[in-house]
Amino acid sequence: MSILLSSVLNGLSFAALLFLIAGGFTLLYGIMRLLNLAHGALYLWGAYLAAAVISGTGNYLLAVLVAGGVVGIATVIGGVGLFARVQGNELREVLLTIAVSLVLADAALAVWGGHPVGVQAPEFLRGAADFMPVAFPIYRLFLMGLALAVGFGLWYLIERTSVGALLRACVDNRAMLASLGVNVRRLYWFVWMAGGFLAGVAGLLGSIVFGIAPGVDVQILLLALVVVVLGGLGSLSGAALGSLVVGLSYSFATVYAPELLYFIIFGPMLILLVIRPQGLRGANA
Amino acid sequence: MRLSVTSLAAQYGQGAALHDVSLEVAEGEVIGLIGRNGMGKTSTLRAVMRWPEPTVTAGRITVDGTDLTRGAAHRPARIGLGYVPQGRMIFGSLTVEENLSVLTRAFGRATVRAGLTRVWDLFPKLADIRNRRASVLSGGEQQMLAIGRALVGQPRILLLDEPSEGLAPSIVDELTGAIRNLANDGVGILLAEQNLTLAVSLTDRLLVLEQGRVVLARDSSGVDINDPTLRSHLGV
Amino acid sequence: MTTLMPQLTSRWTDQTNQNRRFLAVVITLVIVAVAPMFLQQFHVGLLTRIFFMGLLAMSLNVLVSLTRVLSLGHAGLFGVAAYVVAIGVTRWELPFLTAAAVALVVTGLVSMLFAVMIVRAQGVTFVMITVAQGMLLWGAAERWVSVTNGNNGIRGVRPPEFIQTANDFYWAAFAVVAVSVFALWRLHTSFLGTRLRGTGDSPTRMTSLGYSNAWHRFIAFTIAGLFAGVAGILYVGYFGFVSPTTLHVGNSVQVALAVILGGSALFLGPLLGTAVLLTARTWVVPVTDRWNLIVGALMIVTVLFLPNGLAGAFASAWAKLTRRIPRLAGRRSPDQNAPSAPAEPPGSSQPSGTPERPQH
Amino acid sequence: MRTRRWLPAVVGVVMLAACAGEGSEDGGGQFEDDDGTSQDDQADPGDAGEGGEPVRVGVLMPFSGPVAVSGELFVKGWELYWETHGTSAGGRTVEWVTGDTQADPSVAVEEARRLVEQENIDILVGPLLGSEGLAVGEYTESIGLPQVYGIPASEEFLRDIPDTIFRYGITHGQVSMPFGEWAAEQGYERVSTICSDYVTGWEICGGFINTFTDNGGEIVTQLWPPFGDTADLGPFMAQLAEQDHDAVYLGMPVGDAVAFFRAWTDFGLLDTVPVLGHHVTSSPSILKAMGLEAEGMISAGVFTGTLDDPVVEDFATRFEEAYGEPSDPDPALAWHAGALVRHGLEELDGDVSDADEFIAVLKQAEFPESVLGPLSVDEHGNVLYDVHIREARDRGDGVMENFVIDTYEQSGPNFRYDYDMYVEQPAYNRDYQGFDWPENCDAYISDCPLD
Repeated sequence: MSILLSSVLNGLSFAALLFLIAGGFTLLYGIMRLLNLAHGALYLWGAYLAAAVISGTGNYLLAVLVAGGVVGIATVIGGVGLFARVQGNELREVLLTIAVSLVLADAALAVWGGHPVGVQAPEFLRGAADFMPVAFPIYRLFLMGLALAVGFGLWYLIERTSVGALLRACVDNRAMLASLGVNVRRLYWFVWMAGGFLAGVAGLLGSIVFGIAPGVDVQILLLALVVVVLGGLGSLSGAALGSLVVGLSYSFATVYAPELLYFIIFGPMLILLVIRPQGLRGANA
Repeated sequence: MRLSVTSLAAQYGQGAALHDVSLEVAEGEVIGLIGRNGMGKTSTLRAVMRWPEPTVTAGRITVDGTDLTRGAAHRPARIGLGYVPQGRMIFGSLTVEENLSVLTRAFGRATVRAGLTRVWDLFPKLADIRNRRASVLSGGEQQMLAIGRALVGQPRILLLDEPSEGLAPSIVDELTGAIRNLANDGVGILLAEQNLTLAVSLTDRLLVLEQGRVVLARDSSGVDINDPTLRSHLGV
Repeated sequence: MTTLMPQLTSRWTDQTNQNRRFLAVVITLVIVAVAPMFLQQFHVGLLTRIFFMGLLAMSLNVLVSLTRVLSLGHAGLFGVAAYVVAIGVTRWELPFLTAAAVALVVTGLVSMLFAVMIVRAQGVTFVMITVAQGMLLWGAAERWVSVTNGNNGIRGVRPPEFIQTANDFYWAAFAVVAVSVFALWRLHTSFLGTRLRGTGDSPTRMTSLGYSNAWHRFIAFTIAGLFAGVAGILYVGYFGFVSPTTLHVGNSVQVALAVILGGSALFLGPLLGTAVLLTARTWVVPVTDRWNLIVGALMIVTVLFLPNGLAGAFASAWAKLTRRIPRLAGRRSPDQNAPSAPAEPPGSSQPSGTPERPQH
Repeated sequence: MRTRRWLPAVVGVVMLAACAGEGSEDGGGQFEDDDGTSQDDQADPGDAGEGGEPVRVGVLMPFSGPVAVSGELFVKGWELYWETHGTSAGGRTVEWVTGDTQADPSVAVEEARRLVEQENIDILVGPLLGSEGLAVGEYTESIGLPQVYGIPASEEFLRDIPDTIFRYGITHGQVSMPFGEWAAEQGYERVSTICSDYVTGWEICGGFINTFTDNGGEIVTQLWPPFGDTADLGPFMAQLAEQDHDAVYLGMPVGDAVAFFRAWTDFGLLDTVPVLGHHVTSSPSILKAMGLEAEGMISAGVFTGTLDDPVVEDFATRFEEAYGEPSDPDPALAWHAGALVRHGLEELDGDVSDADEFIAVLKQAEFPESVLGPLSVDEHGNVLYDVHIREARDRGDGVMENFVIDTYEQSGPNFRYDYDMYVEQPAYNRDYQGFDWPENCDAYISDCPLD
């Protein structure tokens, strides 16, 4: 019984982390229609920056600001400087993001070295929650709460605010929106910034669970891709659903079908994509 | 305020769309741009509105001497041009009101509030369905919304691309009335239209586009809609 | 992007030009065939690798340039062939060529299976399905230890008896790749190639003409997989072993980079891209550890500024040169590699007159 | 599209020009060091003119990709060795050139070929991973190049190793088998294992289980998280928390070990049972990433900078002075590779033309005092090591190090088992972990714990 409960909890907390990791990715795809394959590299840089700030100052808030801010600004620069030039050409966009991720990952290796780095949660989130029937880390509970908050926040931003209306209008028809007098470029800066910020902060959040090592970027990218593609590209609720599917199936497979772990992430995704290319929550393409 | 287009040439990718288009629209004037499909009406309007395509390869677009040929895509609207595109292109995932209020960031709260009042006055029907998603509106309602949206920024010149397309005659009449009212209010109008009768009845002056060139220019008052040259240009 | 128009322009039907082109091909073939006699062993090996990795890139380009989709799982099919040969030779003790035949059949079947999965997919979804396919194959190579020997891979694969030296292998690889490239060329210029291009460029038009896009995508994917299999057989023959990294998505990415670097629009562009990448690597790696950074930067430049890749850049540079010095070009034109008239810059064969509708 | 006509020619010409351009150079003559430091600076001026062509050594390691740090550490140790001892050996100057495997076996082979054919190396040192080693070994054997391979190697090498390789490193089982016996003798009866689900993890776990169960220990459960840094370890922690065991045996390398320890701490399991580790889970850089909670982790390994041995102390001090980080097994292995190359050259008076001879010399070499402790070679060419059981502690300045608490002297890859019978068993894999082998004492050559 307790193994069942802990499987559910683990699945949910992993799902929460996946959702947080995929947030920036799905935002950029949802608004910009950009399949950002450099997402993992942005995550990696966020993770390293945050770890450096934490080991230097111990200030987690500062780490969030630095990781999110630097990665966000870098994303804006990259977005405006590079992607604006190939926007609309899917193939070139994809290749450009791959190229950027190669550069970023190798630069990270050059700058930060290849030693593994461990990041601890802030003091008040360390250790296990003793009020639970099973041992469960406080940090993972925090992740679940945070994922709910971020999910709700993004939903509110997009569906209920004027910025959100602008973003939705931009998705509907960006040329039309510009013809009405809206500075779409500035809107893009905002989206780049937000997507980069989320990726950078995800680096901090994820590294507390996974640690940081070269190569994490590719694995994070694959996880984000699976989650987002399962759910339906660009759909926030899809990303949430995709996270839940991957998180729970991974958690249960670990316990009940461990020999399938290598296939548990990509197998279902493949089957789903074949049956329903638009993902669980995606609109018909 | 006067919009001047001089010897405009533009292309989609490698394919030329406009070769030599010149026209002028001033406040209070209604200019008709007529021609068959694919002759460059929509391309002209898009080029003026600085759409990503077609790309302008030659010529100048100015408003009162301000060059609009290059620069950011939102400048024409900020300077006072309103655009009602072919096919309406309303934002389907936004409500009716959001379709209008989305321009708050571009024009400021006060302007948009005034704009809203004006749109509700012009199209009372829209006021009743202001919280409905735009994607579920009827064709006529969508067209009203598209015109209303273009008016929010208080444009001095309005570019209309086939507003009557696909609409029932009664609704066309309603729209024609609205457009006439706008013209009477002093808004300059550039109307791209295939419907010759409608164009003649609305406009002061007609320009005929063929293969991306202006081939004929006449005052509407003198136009006989059965004129064989005109009809041959329009393919009717 | 430029495509090689299969309906040859009237100039191409010109007999002299045909002959010149034939001569150019023959001379190139002869030069490449005798090359190992004058090269160091390392360069013979390098060229051999360029042959089969270039063939892999060209097989991927069937998808990129014709059906306009990018596969990031292509190294998976390449790896399947390599694994089947390795298992055939080391476990079942088949002769290499028999194992190679089996490998082609298996790769073909796997390609068809995968092709069925992608027929409906577009753009990003297509990319993702191929990623998943590649990752599953990689997972199988890692985890199905009783068959694949897991992470250690399978070693001890000997090429057939008649291949004794590196030069022998070079010639064998050259022959196989030349035949494959010729076959791919025939595909590109055939009516089938035109139809495949149609599914990429204007699927709706294909449908209205009564062709099935799904069927053509299936064919394109299968053909691409088969030629990847040929490359995989050469790979395992050359290296003598195969391990899971061979079919990892990272490897697929490298292949895609070669295609784009060389230029997918020109038939031999991917081969050129592979040649540049593999050669540059042997120069760069001794100097710096930052090879990936350099490749990435190179790719960024290519994607941003050279839409037709290096081959395209060479083409337009050549066009400029010949335009500027027409007489020089004229003098050299009887020779094999100088056109008598300026070459058209890439991009000039865009279908004209049909304005694309802006994206909504 | 006239451009097509010249394209085959251009491709061909580019390919040939690319090669020919380099072909005219003789790789050997104009060698400049690849690591940014000039060879001349490193060569002891007194030895420089000591006659003959220099001996060229290829150091083949990953310098890019996920395991680049191991390659960098290795080169640091290698350079430090020659800086310390001078670059002359057996009457010849030693030069080296590096090759980057990118952790990909086929790239490793290609780089080996480049080093041989372009850089004219006489000896190859490396590479890192088991899969790379197996692939490169095929090649070096085919051309008769001596290869000195020292990184913890696949057990597959015990069963099939080319004659041209001197494998001076350990196998994972060589370290984990003594540890299994030690754990049982310490009174651990019920242990759960968690090892990465690939060849390294299988071998780390297999060795431990083989001897631990021989000595009456019981494996409660075996968990196999996928190898890779983003596997969620939460469900595994939940399962470990459920078990009634008195220790957890950890065999997840480097970054995965850090993630394990983070999860282990966060799930509140730190104070429940001890974690027993392996050297891949407990080098100082990993301990640093794990944080102070890793204090007290017991692990088995052959190198630790804290060993009470003047040679090791000397190396550890030099390394830390030179690079500002605690010494690590990778540079120690590189340092010893240097010592081996020097030994071979001196024994053969600098003549390395015969690979078999060179390897034979190394296989006879005894190092009573090496940076890796006293080393001897058994009749199968495997190096016997002192295997240490160590405990992780703060060494006093905030740096975590491993301190030896027990030692198994001169232990080989077959530990107490009969060599032939041991290698008749499959290499450890997920299905074969040595649970039921051996059934009786026939397979033991000493101290059989079975009745």
